[in-house]
Amino acid sequence: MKKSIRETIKDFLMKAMEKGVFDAVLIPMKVPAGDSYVYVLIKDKALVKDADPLPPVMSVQGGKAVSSVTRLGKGNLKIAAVMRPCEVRATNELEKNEQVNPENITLISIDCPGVLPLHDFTSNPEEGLAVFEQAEKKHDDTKMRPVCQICDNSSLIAGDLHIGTLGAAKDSVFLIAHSHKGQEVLQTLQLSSKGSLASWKKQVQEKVENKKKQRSMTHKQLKKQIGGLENLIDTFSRCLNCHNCMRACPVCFCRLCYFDSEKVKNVREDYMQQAQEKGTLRFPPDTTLFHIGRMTHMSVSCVSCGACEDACPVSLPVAQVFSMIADETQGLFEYLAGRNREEPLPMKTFKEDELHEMEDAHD
Amino acid sequence: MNKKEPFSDILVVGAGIAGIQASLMLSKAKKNVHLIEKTSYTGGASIKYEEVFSNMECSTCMLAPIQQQLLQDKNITLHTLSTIKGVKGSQGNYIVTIEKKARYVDMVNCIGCNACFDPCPVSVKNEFEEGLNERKAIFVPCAGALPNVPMIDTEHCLRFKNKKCTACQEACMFEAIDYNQKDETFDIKVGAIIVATGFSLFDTQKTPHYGYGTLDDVYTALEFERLYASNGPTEGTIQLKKGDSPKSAAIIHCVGRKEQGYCSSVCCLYSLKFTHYLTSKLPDIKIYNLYSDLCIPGKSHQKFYEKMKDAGTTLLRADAIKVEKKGKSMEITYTDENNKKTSITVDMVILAPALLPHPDTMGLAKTLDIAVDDHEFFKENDTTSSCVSSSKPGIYIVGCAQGPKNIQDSVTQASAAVGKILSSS
Amino acid sequence: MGVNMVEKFEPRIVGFLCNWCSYAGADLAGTSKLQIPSSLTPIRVMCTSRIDPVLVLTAFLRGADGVLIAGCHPGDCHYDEGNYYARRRFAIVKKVVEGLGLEKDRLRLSWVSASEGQRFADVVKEFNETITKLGPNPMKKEASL
Amino acid sequence: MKIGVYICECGPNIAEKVDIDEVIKAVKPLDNVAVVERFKLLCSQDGKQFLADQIKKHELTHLVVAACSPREHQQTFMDVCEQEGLNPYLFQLANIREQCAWITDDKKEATKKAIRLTKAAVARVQYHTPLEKQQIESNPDVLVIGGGIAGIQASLQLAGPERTIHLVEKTSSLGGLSQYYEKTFPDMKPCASFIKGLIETVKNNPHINVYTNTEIEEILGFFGNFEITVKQTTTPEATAAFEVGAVVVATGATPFNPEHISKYGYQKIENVITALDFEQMNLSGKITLKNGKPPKSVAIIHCVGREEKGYCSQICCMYSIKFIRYLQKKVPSTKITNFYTDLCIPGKSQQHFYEQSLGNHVDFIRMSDLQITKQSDKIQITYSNEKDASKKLSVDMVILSPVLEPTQGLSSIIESTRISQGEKGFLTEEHEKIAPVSTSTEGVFIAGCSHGPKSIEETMSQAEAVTGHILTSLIPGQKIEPEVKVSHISESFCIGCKTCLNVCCYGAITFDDLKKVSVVNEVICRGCGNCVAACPSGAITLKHFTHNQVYHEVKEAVQ
Repeated sequence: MKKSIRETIKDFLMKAMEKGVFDAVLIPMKVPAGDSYVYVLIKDKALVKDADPLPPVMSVQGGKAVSSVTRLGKGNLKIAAVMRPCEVRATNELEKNEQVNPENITLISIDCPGVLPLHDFTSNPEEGLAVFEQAEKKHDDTKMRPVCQICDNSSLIAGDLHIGTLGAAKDSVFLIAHSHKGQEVLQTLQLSSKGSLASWKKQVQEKVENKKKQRSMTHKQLKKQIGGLENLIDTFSRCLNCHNCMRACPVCFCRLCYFDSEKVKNVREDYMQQAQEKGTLRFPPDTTLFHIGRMTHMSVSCVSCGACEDACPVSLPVAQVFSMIADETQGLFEYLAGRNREEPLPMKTFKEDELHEMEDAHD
Repeated sequence: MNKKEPFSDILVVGAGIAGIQASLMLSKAKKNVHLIEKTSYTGGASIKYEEVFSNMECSTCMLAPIQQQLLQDKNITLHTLSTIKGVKGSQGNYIVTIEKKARYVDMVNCIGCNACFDPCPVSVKNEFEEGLNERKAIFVPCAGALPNVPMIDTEHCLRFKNKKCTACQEACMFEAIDYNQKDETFDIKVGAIIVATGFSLFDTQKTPHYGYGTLDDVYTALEFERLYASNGPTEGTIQLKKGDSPKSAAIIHCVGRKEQGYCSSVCCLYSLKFTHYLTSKLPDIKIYNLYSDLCIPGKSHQKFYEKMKDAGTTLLRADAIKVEKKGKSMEITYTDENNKKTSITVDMVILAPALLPHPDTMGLAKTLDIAVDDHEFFKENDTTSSCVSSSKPGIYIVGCAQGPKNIQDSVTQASAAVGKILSSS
Repeated sequence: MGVNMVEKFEPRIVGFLCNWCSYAGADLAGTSKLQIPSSLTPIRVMCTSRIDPVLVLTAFLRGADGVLIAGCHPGDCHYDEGNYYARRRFAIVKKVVEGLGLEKDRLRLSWVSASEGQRFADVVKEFNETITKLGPNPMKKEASL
Repeated sequence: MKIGVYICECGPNIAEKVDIDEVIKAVKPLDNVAVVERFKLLCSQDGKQFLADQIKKHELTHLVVAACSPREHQQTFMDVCEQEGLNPYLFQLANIREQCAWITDDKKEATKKAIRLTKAAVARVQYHTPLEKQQIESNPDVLVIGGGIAGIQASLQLAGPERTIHLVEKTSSLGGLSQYYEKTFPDMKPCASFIKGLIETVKNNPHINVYTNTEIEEILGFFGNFEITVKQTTTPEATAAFEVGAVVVATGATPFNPEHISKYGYQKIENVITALDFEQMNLSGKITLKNGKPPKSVAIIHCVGREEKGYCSQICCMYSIKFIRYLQKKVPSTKITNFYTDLCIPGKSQQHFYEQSLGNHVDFIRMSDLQITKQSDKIQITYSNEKDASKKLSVDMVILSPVLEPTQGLSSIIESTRISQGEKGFLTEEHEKIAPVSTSTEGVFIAGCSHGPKSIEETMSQAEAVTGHILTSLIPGQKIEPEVKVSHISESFCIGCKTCLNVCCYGAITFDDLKKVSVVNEVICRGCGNCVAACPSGAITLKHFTHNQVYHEVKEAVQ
């Protein structure tokens, strides 16, 4: 059944290309080997049929894809970027950091059932696909990645156009415009989301509510697990310092990561001194500084997409920890990363009257 | 047009905020500046304030950096304890005779350790703190004063009363204390003179009906400033003479306005500022402002006034004000805006006195041969052009020496005088 | 270990002080000869806004028992807005530390003006007590940090 | 690397509280430390000479002094370095007096802390790099925007053989508002004629280029080097371009228009006129009603628009009193009634002026809820005063004294100079108290009523204050020396996220659209370091407060 939803989405995209609404589509597609998915920029609409708007894994975060297409300025192609809500949010964060030029991009998101852990899938793609299909059908996320299991934004609309599948009638989807750009698309295609959104809203609300519960429960547990110095060190002691998490992270847009820079490289004498203080010094060093430091740097922009965890060779629960911390730091400023492209980045602005709980008590 | 080559150095009289501003600017233009100051310290009146309206900015944080800069500036020679004894010549070629009183502490050797204070047997009221605490005969006016070098007050020092006391000298490890220092008199040659001698306050004893001097807890604005100052005698605790904190306070505006015959233009605003002082330390205190006409000119001051009103003060338009003792506290009787006689009872009264010319004004005017007005402020040459030109070319009058005004206008005038000097040279 | 127990704990507190207000306030505390615990080592920066999260974390992970950031009161910043940004950055570090169940009380942000020598003394005394109660920062001895 | 470490005894101040030999023992073995010595008093002449000799003798590459607060003697020791040809930024001062010796009586404690502080200084200084003062060419010419009295005065005081002034006026003539005032308060000196005179002097000044009917199109660049484009309002295609070193914004103010506040009846009721109407009428020589007859009774209404605008314009009471003088002179028998709320006459001469203006024909009434209506051939004023409500008075003529509003249409100036506008629309000064005529953008100054409502007197002072700043900072033939300890952005690390642009409140950072990287303008940067902490890539370094320098200080602090 859902398969046909994919078809419906693709038909819509092809129609849009026909009508010249889009010159190209940026969308995931299975790699020839069949064991993974990547983003492709499709110029020839015929090829859209080979794409998969809802792949079972997120081997590349869509935000990164859009960024690499538009970072150096808008092209003259009108591109539709089809991705998951968390990828759209990442794109918005990147836009706020001047890493995306949205002008000729239409961001299209789809209700997200979650994705499978990359390792699980690549080790056995056929089984993976089957599992994913079942999961999608049954709305059962137990096989999905941990962060997906606690994602309360899987239907969040942050782009120009959203495709609602939840509560949709057979073969059909809800087309929800969320910006002027989005409305224009629907108008030129003489489309309007059939019927009322009531059923979609209802299902989304239900989903969000119990996800929120799960999220806070899981985070509480997680905090017990990894909280405190010992646990924290146990959790991260496997870290190889490969910094893959940072490279896979869509909102880590720096040319050279602060933590790869000379700034955090210490001189030999320094390590000697530390070794002396501590008795022994673990190498590679400063792995904890790297993770905690990264949290201070980008947790306010973290969209809990899980890319970092997929990328970790020693399967640290990076994404889970980050999502937990992100909720806290973004909460400081009543901010939700990527929710709204108009919302200024917390680090680029301030309020005169705020955060007094952070200051010590004084007259 | 001077036939003689004009002198390029400039004399600035008074190291208050206006004098400092002028000196620093002139130095930036590579002029040598002689800055003479009657007292032993720089900063004038503004360093007595903890905060300044309307941004409630910390005054020390605002001033300390420029005071430091002043002391380190190589183009500026600061003469403390100095006054003008005589002036010869005309614009471009003034020869000024300076009398510099002995500090009896060597500015170079002293490193400001304050070790000399404790051993001094003498204790007298500290003028800087408006007599709210005591100082020794060798002293700096307050912690953080700049330059951080004490002076000996010969009026009280035993040694200068023919007694054999060398307590401070013994305490000093730097041979900084030199009883043999002599007052010196010397001439300097300058092209122009900027007079920035500041103001004094109306003597509240002259208006006995406000009870100043007779009633314990009637304070002048400056006394109250020091009471609130974190480097002041109470380290910022607002308390009554008996030591307990007031439950109510009244601020009386326009003290001495009738007598002086002008509005000092800053009293309403600093009186409102006191509302913030009081509420920030004593959140539940009841505050009254007794005023005649509210004078809050300018783009930002009404907003400030509204803020202060919300902070919690009752504004009463009052006339015929009288303050009397009533039990533990005081009763203020006045006629309100409907000419009804009414009264309030408060624990603390703060008087906002008019700004007067500095007591030395007349003398200095005579020495410099420049005009003063009916109120004995220095008289500007012409109000349609600049107010900073005195009646004599080459002599400029800035800040409260020219008339009562706030810090902003004083600084502006100081810069204006610099502008005049540099554009004419 | 008994020895360790009785051995007196001398906290090591890193104090980032802004040049214009808090460093001046600290100096004033000195010139006023106020008694202040020696545990705090002042580090002068031009503005609290210079202090980036990583500096605070490094101090913390390197075993500082406490990290104090002190600057001009809001509205008094020598550079207009610096301390507001500093407060946001500090808030993030503190939240992260708290979120990871680490000892957030080892991090403190205070406003101290140039005339508040006494206040500076009080802040340091208070903070020193807090830290003494918390005891040594375990990170100092942690080999894998 | 040869570091010399010198510990000042400061007499007993440090020596008695700190065991200096212990400090020496702790510092001597450190890498790169060539020599450690103590001295009685390093800031003394002998002390400075001693340091100088040591630098020579040991060929020191870096200097550390452990003594008092940098706020006391940092400069002193940096000067010594400079004299000895050692770059002064290769020096570090450890404050072991104010923040060590003086805050504890426990010698052991103090000694330990002194050791930490000195070690930290040694660790830090190794990462210091020599910094050199830069010199930047600058253009002494000045752009003055606004041909009112402020702009005129500034131009006249600045213009000279070595400095050309470009005076740009939006309207067709110089003079601004005050050209319509016959006299000024408080001493009733001639104004209009005085301004005429000034305008002539401006026109005859070969060093002032006057552009009338001209607006600012664009202001590019920075202090010392601004590029200006102006366009004619009459023929917009006609533009001119020139370069200046500084900009003076003297765009003045305009009187609030009471037309839309019905209670004043302006433009609806005959013989209800504004202050400016009245000034012009008076200047024309005759004060008459519409029917040509002289008014027998006149009411002057103060504070018109104050409530709406939310501030006191501070001059309305005074010029209203001046109007009494006009009337007394031209129509002596007129009955004059002033309706005011609070009489705002600040300053030493104002009250005298007020008292002198009183007379048997003059009334001052403190009013509230005032209402002006037509009443046959007269005008009726309904008001309440202290005693009773809704009193009535009928007069022949009503003069409305409105507040001053900032001139509109400054957006292009504000945007291209990045100066800011307060909530009331007036331009914002750099610092309310100690920098009232400069702005947060270096080299851009404000004077007169564009800064806030003020009298001619104060306007003049501000204009002259501005010239003071320009004459001290922009001297013909002299280069600008920007702050040395400024931020620098590494082109190869910057990713162009513009966070630094957002947090810099001085507009010192610009964006290079070709390279897609941010660039610091060292002339504008004040060296706070905000951008450094804001940059996620760590692409920005603040000279003399680099990550390494601070880190190594921190590292020692935790020992």
